[in-house]
Amino acid sequence: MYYEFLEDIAQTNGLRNVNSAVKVLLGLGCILISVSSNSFIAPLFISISLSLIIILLAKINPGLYLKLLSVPLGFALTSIIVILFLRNSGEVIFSLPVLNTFILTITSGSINESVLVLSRLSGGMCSLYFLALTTPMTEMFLLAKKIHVPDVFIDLSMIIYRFIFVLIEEAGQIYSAQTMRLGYGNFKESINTFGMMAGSLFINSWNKGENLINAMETRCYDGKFAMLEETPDFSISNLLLVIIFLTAVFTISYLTSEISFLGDVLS
Amino acid sequence: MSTILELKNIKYKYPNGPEALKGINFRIDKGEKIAIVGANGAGKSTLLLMLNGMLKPDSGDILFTGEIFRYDRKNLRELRRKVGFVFQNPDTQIIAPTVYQDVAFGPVNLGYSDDKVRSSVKEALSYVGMSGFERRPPHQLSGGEKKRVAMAGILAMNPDILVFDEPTSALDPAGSEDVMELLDEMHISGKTIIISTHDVELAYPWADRVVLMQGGRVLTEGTPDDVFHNKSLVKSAKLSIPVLLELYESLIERGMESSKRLPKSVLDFVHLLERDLYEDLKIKYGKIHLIDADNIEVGNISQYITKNRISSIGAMGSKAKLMAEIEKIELDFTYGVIDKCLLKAMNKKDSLIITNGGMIKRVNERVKCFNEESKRNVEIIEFKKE
Amino acid sequence: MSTILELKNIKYKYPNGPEALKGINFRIDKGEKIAIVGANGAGKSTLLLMLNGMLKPDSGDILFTGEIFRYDRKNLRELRRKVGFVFQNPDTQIIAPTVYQDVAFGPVNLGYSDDKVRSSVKEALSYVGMSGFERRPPHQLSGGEKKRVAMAGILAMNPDILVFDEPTSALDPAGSEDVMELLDEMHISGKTIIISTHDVELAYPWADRVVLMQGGRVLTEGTPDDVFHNKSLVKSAKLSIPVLLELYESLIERGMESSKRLPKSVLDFVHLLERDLYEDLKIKYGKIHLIDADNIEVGNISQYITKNRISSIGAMGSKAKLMAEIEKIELDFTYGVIDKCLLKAMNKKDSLIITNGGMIKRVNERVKCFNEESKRNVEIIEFKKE
Amino acid sequence: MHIMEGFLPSPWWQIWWILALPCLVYGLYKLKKLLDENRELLPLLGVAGGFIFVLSALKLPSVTGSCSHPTGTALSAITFGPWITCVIGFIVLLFQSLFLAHGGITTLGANVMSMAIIGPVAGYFVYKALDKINFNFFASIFIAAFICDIVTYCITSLELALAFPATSGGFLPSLAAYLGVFAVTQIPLAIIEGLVFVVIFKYIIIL
Repeated sequence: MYYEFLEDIAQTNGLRNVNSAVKVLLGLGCILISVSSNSFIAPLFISISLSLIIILLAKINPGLYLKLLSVPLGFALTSIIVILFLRNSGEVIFSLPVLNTFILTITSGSINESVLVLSRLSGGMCSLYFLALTTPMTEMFLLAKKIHVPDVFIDLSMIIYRFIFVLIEEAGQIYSAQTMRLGYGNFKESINTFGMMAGSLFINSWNKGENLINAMETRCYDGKFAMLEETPDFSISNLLLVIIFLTAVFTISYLTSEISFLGDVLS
Repeated sequence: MSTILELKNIKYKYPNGPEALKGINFRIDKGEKIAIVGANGAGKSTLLLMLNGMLKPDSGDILFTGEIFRYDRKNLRELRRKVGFVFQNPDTQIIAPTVYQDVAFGPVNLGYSDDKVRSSVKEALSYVGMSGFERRPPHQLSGGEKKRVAMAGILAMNPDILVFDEPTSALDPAGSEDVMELLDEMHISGKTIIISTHDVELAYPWADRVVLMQGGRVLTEGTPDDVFHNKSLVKSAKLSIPVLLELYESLIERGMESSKRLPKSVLDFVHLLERDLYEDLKIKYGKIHLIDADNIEVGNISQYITKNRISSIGAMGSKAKLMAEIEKIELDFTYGVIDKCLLKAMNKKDSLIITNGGMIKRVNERVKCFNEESKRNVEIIEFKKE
Repeated sequence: MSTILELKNIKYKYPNGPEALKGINFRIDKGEKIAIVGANGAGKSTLLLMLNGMLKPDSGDILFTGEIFRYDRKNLRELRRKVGFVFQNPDTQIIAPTVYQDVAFGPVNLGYSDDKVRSSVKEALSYVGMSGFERRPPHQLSGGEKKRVAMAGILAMNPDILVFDEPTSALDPAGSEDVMELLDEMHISGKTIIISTHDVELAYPWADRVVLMQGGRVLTEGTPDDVFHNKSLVKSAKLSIPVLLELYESLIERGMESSKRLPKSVLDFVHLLERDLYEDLKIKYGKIHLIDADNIEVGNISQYITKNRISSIGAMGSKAKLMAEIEKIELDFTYGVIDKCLLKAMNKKDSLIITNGGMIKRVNERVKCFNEESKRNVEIIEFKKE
Repeated sequence: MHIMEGFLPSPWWQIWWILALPCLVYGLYKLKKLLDENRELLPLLGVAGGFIFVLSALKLPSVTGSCSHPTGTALSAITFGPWITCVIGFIVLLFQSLFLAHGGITTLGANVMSMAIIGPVAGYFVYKALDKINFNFFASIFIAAFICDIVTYCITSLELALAFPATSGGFLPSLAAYLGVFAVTQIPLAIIEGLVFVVIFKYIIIL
């Protein structure tokens, strides 16, 4: 149970010092183009180019990145089955009678749509990974402040952020201690052991909350939180590059909007 | 001595972290007292977590009773039963709602019968001197008490090897002494003990073998004398030299004659200075009285003390201390008892040690050894039932 | 010396808890270094929490700059600005997601202007040697680094009194030394420092005044010599005697002549033994060179070292250490520097101390005092720009 | 059960965002009012949020491939009420998508609706109702947590089915299909969570 958060990787990535607004623009831009694309080509292009950026420029370990790409796989495969069998149009490619009551069919239309949804998912996830792996949350708080997200939301997020890491470490230690004493043996014990860990963590959290009140009071808390200083290295050329890239992707998406995987036009 | 656990060229890197172990070779023999010393971040805790399979090395082999260890469920259970691990912070280890339930956690998971669970818990709690605390919630205990409960939780599983990560951290002097004495007791009863610490004052007099770590590597290992005598290595491990050793070396530098054995305690030091400086002094020494707590009835100790005009009293072990408490005897020494009594003897004063079991033998051995080395003759008088 | 804070017959009981303070009288003068020592549960932390109004006494008065303190919002803010409190565990103190934001927390809430916030944070971080860590999240820092950030967070508010609860707990020797040296630096720059600790080895040589607590009461207070000399009181506070003092007393008991000043360091001890034993030795001493880091250009130190055949080098203060790092000079001493150089001088070896500001004066004073007491003549050579 | 980034097409992701936003805004308004009265609640809520994140990030025993689960938000709903939970849940889900790649940005609206609003609210009301009729405490806890999970899973299926209705028969067959394929993991998960929840409360109450 040693947790690896993308945030920790982001803190040391190769694009750490690029202005965060530019990175967020690229990430969100790609997500939006990807999700509104009518063809699988633009999302696929986004997947490939952002993956290259993540590996080559942000210098994320390729093995680790591959592992990350498998995270959404379970969800993607189960959800795509429904589309594959229920969104039928065009010619039938495969059919399977079930218990003589109904027939499961896959058609060219459903394959086209499945491929499109999968490619959007892939484009979307790669963009999300780009955001998560290159732009630490600590920098995003400043961005949120700049676009006037309400203070109470940012302040609360910052405290939550801080305590996620304090508590996850504690949870890891409790889990180790339980494992060493052979907890999590059978199902019943597992439930019990896990519940005890969660309960203990809850009580510890409560105590930490009360300590935090004290810590803030000793430092004259008056309802204000400091924000991080701006990164000095905002560069126009980076911004221009991102705008050019997004325009190119958008153009690809527009030009290829009629193309589908098996060549049929979607009905 | 047979080797129980052996690490061969172990390497380990935390995911997305630095390389924590860079090729460790390390061996644990039965019955040893090993201190792994190093600064924070030297890799001590990572090494300890290898010993009971909580971390799996990236490369290298772990040999458990001579065979290469395989990380399957059955083997892991076996290893964890044999190698007990006491965490630095008891708060993450003892989380059950009551002391009893916490100590019973391991035995229940081992599948012991109800009777055996009950007896294991009882025995473990009495061992650490926490009988009577069964129904208390752990969060109401003091830091030292929590540490003892954590130890009981591991002892109840009856492991052969006990691993302690920073056993005295956050404890005050009295608490630390209690814990260190418990470690000694466990050692005497046949357990192999491994501690990790950055407290050199603690490791120096305690350990049989010291392993000095720095940056994921073992810099050197050997007897405490050998390791701490190598000043530049200790310094490169970002540790300090034990203060008595520092004083000794300053004196050597100033021309004092060096001695075979380095001074580990105030007694050693006094003895060293005397050898050097007061060589011709002839003094009559005090005696050390020794009472076996298993062999005397409650009530008779005070009587013995009055009769024999004893000036200082020390007790070793939970049973002896308990008896002293019952008889309302105020104890002068509860830690480093033998050495302190020897010091008293050199000052012509009689003292009494109350203890039991294997520690009786230990007192005799220590005094004999002291007499031989210093060519003195401090006498032990063992209490005999009439 | 003017009294800043005074506690008069303070009593306090935790809700549903035991009585933690049973009538405390206690006074803090400007510029003091006070160590509150006691076992766990003696009431040290509770007492500290009184000092900046985190707890309100059940009875008794707190006098702040001579007036009885009133617990209203405005006064509390003022008190907390003046009395900075550094928690034992930095994880409970660090609030914000980055080092910069955390250190800026106090200044922002004090309503400083943006510029002033920026400069306070910058200064505080450079003071504790954590410049360059501004954008790092606290959970990626080591224990020692977190401790420094916690200290910077308080320093940025520029308090007059700094209160540290167990400043070195869980730190390894190097980390502890760094922290203790920071405390000394703060003290020299005019702050009043109060620490609580159960580490007698730490408190004994460091403090101007020691307050011994036990069971919610002050057992005694006074100079470290007075307090720790009273063995039975220290014992009843469940603390141990510093090891050098213990050795000293064992030797006194054996007939060594007692000295005016108790030995606090290895140097003191060597000096004491020599006075007693090697009185007629006539030795030529080594010299101590002294470089003011504010007064030398980078690059010139190495040159000076080669020219003057210096055998050991020590640095005091962050600036001096930084300069040594830039010039890649390996430092032999980073803590207890003056004493260690004196020890070298007694062994006929020349050493160099690099430091700056008020600590220059301190070196001169300490050496002068040493020369007077020991009737020796260790010479200081101050570097002068040509 | 999170919907991954890119899975929901237009206009559905926008619709769920539009539905979630007013809840968030109202939650923030309530929160601000609460904090104006008592500022000390902010640190407590912050730590509670950290706890909820951590609880949902821990892998439940015996369930392979399960990612996050909504137990934490149900706990929050019972402790702080549904509106505050909506804000905390929103932040936690945002962090989950960025720290663990569970969920996404465009799908955040849909995930917030199912996991931070409707699920917890259902759990909350079930708990309140059972509490009112003095039902056995631990049984109520189990049922509330179970319902919270099941409702979350139903809403997620509903969101997916609305976005991808079957060509023949429309919405209902699709809903049935989604409920079907996710039942394999989600129903055992709901039972386990109910049990874990009971243990947690037993633990908290004993202490």
